[in-house]
Amino acid sequence: MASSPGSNGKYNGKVNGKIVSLNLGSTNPGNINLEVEIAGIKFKNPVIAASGTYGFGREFAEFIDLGRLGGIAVKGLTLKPRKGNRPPRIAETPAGILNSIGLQNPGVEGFINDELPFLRKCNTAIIANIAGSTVEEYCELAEILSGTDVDAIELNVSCPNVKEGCLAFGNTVKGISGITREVRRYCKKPLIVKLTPNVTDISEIARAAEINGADAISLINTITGMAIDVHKKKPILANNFGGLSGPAVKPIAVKMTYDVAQTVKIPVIGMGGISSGEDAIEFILAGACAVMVGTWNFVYPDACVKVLEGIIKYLGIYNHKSVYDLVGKLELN
Amino acid sequence: MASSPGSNGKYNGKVNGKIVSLNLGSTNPGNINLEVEIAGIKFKNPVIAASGTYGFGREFAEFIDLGRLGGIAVKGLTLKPRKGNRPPRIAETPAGILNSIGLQNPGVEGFINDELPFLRKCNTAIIANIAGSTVEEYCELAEILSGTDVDAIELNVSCPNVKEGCLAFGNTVKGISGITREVRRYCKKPLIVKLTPNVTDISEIARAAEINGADAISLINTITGMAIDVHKKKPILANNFGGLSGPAVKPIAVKMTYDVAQTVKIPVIGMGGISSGEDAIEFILAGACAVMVGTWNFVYPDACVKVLEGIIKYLGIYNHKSVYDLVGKLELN
Amino acid sequence: MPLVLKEEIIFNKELVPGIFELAFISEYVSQRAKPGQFVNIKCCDGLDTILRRPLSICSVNRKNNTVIVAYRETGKGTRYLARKKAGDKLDLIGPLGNWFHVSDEYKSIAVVGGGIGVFPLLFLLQQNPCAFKGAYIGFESNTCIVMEKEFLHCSDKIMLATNDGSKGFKGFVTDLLALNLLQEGSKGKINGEKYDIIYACGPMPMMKKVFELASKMGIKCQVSLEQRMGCGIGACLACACKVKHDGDWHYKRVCKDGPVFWGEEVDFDG
Amino acid sequence: MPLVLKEEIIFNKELVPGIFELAFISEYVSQRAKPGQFVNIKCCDGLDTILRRPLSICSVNRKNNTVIVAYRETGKGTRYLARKKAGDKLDLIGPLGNWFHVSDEYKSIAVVGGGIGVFPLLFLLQQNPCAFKGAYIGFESNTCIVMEKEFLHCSDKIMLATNDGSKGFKGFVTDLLALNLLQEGSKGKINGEKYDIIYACGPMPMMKKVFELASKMGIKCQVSLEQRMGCGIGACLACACKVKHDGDWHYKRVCKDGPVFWGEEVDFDG
Ligand SMILES: Cc1cc2nc3c(=O)[nH]c(=O)nc-3n(C[C@H](O)[C@H](O)[C@H](O)COP(=O)(O)OP(=O)(O)OC[C@H]3O[C@@H](n4cnc5c(N)ncnc54)[C@H](O)[C@@H]3O)c2cc1C
Ligand SMILES: Cc1cc2nc3c(=O)[nH]c(=O)nc-3n(C[C@H](O)[C@H](O)[C@H](O)COP(=O)(O)OP(=O)(O)OC[C@H]3O[C@@H](n4cnc5c(N)ncnc54)[C@H](O)[C@@H]3O)c2cc1C
Ligand SMILES: Cc1cc2nc3c(=O)[nH]c(=O)nc-3n(C[C@H](O)[C@H](O)[C@H](O)COP(=O)(O)O)c2cc1C
Ligand SMILES: Cc1cc2nc3c(=O)[nH]c(=O)nc-3n(C[C@H](O)[C@H](O)[C@H](O)COP(=O)(O)O)c2cc1C
Ligand code: FES
Ligand code: FES
Repeated sequence: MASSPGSNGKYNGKVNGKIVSLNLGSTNPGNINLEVEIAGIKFKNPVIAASGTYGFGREFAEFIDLGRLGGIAVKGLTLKPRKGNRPPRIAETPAGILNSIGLQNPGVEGFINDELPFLRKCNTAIIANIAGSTVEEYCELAEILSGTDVDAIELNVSCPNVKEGCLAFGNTVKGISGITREVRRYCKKPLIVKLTPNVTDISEIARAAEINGADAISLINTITGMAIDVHKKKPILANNFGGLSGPAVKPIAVKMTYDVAQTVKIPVIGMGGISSGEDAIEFILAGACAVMVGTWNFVYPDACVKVLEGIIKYLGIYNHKSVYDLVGKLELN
Repeated sequence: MASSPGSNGKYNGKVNGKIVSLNLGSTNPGNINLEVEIAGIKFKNPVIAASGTYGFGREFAEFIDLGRLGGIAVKGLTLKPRKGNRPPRIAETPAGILNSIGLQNPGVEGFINDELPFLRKCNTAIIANIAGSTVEEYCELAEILSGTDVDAIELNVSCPNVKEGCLAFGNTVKGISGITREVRRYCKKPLIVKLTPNVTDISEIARAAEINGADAISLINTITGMAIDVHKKKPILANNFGGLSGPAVKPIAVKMTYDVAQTVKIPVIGMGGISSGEDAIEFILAGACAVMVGTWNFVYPDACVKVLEGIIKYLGIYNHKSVYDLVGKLELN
Repeated sequence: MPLVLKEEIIFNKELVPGIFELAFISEYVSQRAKPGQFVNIKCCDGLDTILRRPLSICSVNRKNNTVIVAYRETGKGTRYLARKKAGDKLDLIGPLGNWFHVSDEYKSIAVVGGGIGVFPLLFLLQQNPCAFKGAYIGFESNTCIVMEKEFLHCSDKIMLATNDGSKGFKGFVTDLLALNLLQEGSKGKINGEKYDIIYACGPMPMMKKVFELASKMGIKCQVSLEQRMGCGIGACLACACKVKHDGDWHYKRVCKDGPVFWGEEVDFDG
Repeated sequence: MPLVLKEEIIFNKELVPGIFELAFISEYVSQRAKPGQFVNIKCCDGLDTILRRPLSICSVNRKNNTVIVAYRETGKGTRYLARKKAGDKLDLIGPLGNWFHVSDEYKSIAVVGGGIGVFPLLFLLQQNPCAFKGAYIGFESNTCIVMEKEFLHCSDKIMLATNDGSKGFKGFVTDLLALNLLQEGSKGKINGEKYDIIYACGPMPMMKKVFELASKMGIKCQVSLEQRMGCGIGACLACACKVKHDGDWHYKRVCKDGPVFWGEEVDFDG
């Protein structure tokens, strides 16, 4: 609990009920190594914006310097542009939200032409999140994106909001094995497979992804849910069902991250309900070497930076020199 | 939206943003039929205390007249008394709680001798919730309880908090089929099978329970989760993992209730995060003919009564004459 | 860079049952806000409501940096808001969204507002220097009328309708508008009310009607839409609204491409 | 029937950094509370914290129905509590739990409290009419000492320890206790301090030590335990504590069977 030398800011607060006061840089105090490596890509720090919650970064660039982020996972891309679902597309639930955006996106070509050049200038890792209705579509997307300078490809095999649904690929060992194996053949970039929590045993799904060529696992995507307007006697979402995210899901996400990290050897990126540095540390202790922040970006557009600052503060307080000092360092009772 | 005749209380509030004022009995206005029938048992109203959150009723009898409840599902019973897990056994999470009580209970004989006589005097339906480590144990429990005057038996095939775990029975079609079929042979009481949400496809599990002899389905039990004390670098629960319940899970529970109600013909009892009459109505619209209230009893010991009053108010406002006017009456968009 | 602001509340008062007027000091917002824009408010700390609530900017005083919003207590978020007191801090982002199109060419404008839809229109009238400003405002009944004085103050003519006829014209504000516009159309310029543009805000059916009337009369028309929002800044695509586009249609974002749209763009039945 | 109470706060003030004293009016609680009992407080409306927080009753005035609790701002719940002001309502259930055993046979009692553990002991001293009352209270340092005056007022002898020696005895309060008890034990009745019972509340290792000392001296000992709670009324079995029972052990409920236990029952390492 010593203060971290080399820092220039100041932290007055409580740790475990005790008041501590220490100096700490508002950004990264010199001697803490925030870098994490996932599938050969170096992320300058472990905080990545979660797919679908950050668009293509532009809107957030008005609030923060995107260069401070470890990376950005862009909105899920499909081969052709998609219009998305009918509104309302969002509903607030206890400590969470349901969404049914329905993968509205400009299509992979639109992304490459209109969005990627801007993103590339931002000095942060870019992860292309892809979704399709057939294995072939996924392969084509991976192939096209392998020809660009995105840093990695994230396979969204778990989007619950589209009828022709990619969910089917994500919730069986067979489905995940097949799609990972096929996409791997076309994907020349590091391949992150993003898992759905809507399964009985997420470890076996993660292992199947690993065996079939995933370079990393990210989890969790949203949990299927529904909210009803009791006065209209109809679901709030025009799509009837949606995906639950936000703080409400955090304990579920932490448990699944732990289970998956116990199972696979490849790096794990954890997410689900993160809204502070301490939340992020939970995932890191559970075995994630990086985290993604989703819903909380809607509440505070500078959420990713705040989470990063919280991580740095924590590392400083406990005198850790690197994120890896914490990865998987949870002690069970 | 007419006021409900025969009532003697008064309701001033908003429906859909409009201010309405109507008279309404604080209990049941005469002409609304609150009774629901599940597997031949008549519940005087659709609000039942959820297993494990109400003990054996005694403590709540200090706060409310238990006779106002539709029923009480008692703490999960095992053949032998169980000591339960090490504390801490509870952790607060965003809009929810994790618990790992570990089925501490006096054993089925202790229940029959020391608790049931009290409960029987309370003028409410009594549901015995049972859990075991083997199919034989479940069968024996069902047989013993069939010789008592409990009103129904609820099969807890989904408790995530015990190592020798009954979870294994609840998360596969094969497991649920086998246990339901066997227990059915010994169970002379209406048999409610309580489902775990920790599965890929809850409908197929529900159908398997129905085919194999369940008289009703209740859902959801808790969702597996974990919360970490980042300062101690340990899980908060001594048992490391626990079951998530409370408002946070409501959208997940409503969706699953809907899915199951769409699938089975037997009655469905919905639960998960209910804290108000309107929450209960969500489940009823989704297809449940009764609801259970769990975690919220901890926050307000009169929660069940408040939920019931909320249901009555709602029925009054919309001029419904019976709970069945609403069961499954959700219109999809 | 726009910021997440914490601004001080000056007052927060109930105008009529369930409708509140809230003033806060914000140099940032007051110096930038244009009529039609909104602020996005975190109504309570913590997790009890997590999403921000969008409220239109109703009035701005650039000299003393006060900003006014007005809102109906609808649900959890606005209920929290209603509890706030002078001196409390307001956690908000804004000004957000686009704004009403104004132009020197518009010599005569009308605003048509229904219920809580009147608020952004007040700001528009206050800021607009054009020659003639007509205000059509409709409420459910006498007891719901708010800001009438303010509208009087900044318009050249005010026409008021209540659904139950308890004050002003009895019926929908669109009926009142229709009466006036059509009268004019058939019998020539009666009241001197010939509008170059009509701005509308209120329930969807109302705005549809206004647009239809305006089209018929060859008057330009802008409407301000509502939709449930996630981020409020254009990133999440939650706030979709259907707009026509090259014979086809697509979804635009109410929060960033709107909330103000040209009537002819909008698919009012979408 | 015990009720969910909404009681009015009289004051809520910070005694030393991070430690607050809160007074509320409650006829129900004040007329029933016994030393050792607690109240269970919903620290905020809504969902930001859902479980109630247990706080020991620190003092009661039966004439004017005021009840005092004192607490350390630890996490989310107590942070909300710390923000409450005079006039605000407190949503609470209580008095809950069992109470310290008192008896005419106890002519001389001692209380041993560490940190926030001192609060229920103050109530005990205030209510207890016995001949001699000794108070051993320990804090981390001078800057954390609270309620010293109150303890002075209702005890016959007060012994204060701070870990850093910034005031009173330097060291743990248990060391101070040991010094006194053992001294007495070897050299006979020195200060007139011979206790019939010792009541302890504070960190588990402290209470263990107190019990060991008391046992050695043949003095009865009660301890007040803490555990994370669900319901606070005995129904959920969350608040388990290990107690010895017929050579075996089982879990009792801190909220209902406790929070006060006889020292010999408790498995201090469980
Ligand atoms: C651009 C814009 C400007 C607005 N300006 C005003 C204004 O000036 N005055 C005013 O009274 N209202 C205005 N509204 C509507 C206002 O945002 C909602 O009434 C408010 O969000 C309701 O929140 P709640 O928590 O009270 O209700 P709840 O029903 O509990 O809210 C639940 C969720 O639904 C959303 N929601 C509910 N109703 C609406 C709605 N009509 N539009 C968008 N989201 C909604 C909420 O934001 C929240 O996310 C505006 C809406 C938009 C989109
Ligand atoms: C019978 C009893 C009497 C108590 N009396 C006092 C008192 O008089 N003054 C005082 O300052 N504190 C007292 N405590 C401890 C107090 O309840 C906790 O400090 C408080 O619950 C912390 O809540 P939080 O939200 O601030 O902390 P958080 O850590 O955010 O709380 C998270 C969860 O853990 C629980 N929790 C955390 N610490 C404790 C703890 N030590 N004991 C029980 N539950 C805990 C909380 O209730 C909550 O459910 C007492 C505890 C018990 C069991
Ligand atoms: C509005 C919204 C849109 C999303 N779109 C995508 C998407 O396109 N692709 C994807 O893989 N995940 C998508 N997600 C899931 C998030 O990336 C993330 O997995 C999930 O929200 C959990 O994290 P959170 O609780 O921090 O939001 C979306 C989530 C939200 C809320
Ligand atoms: C402390 C606790 C103990 C529980 N014990 C049992 C149990 O013994 N048997 C059972 O079937 N369900 C048990 N449950 C699950 C509840 O009955 C219910 O399914 C779940 O909590 C969801 O409802 P809720 O969100 O209203 O609490 C328990 C839940 C809690 C919180
Ligand atoms: S609310 Fe997120 S894009 Fe409009
Ligand atoms: S907290 Fe529920 S039994 Fe003690």
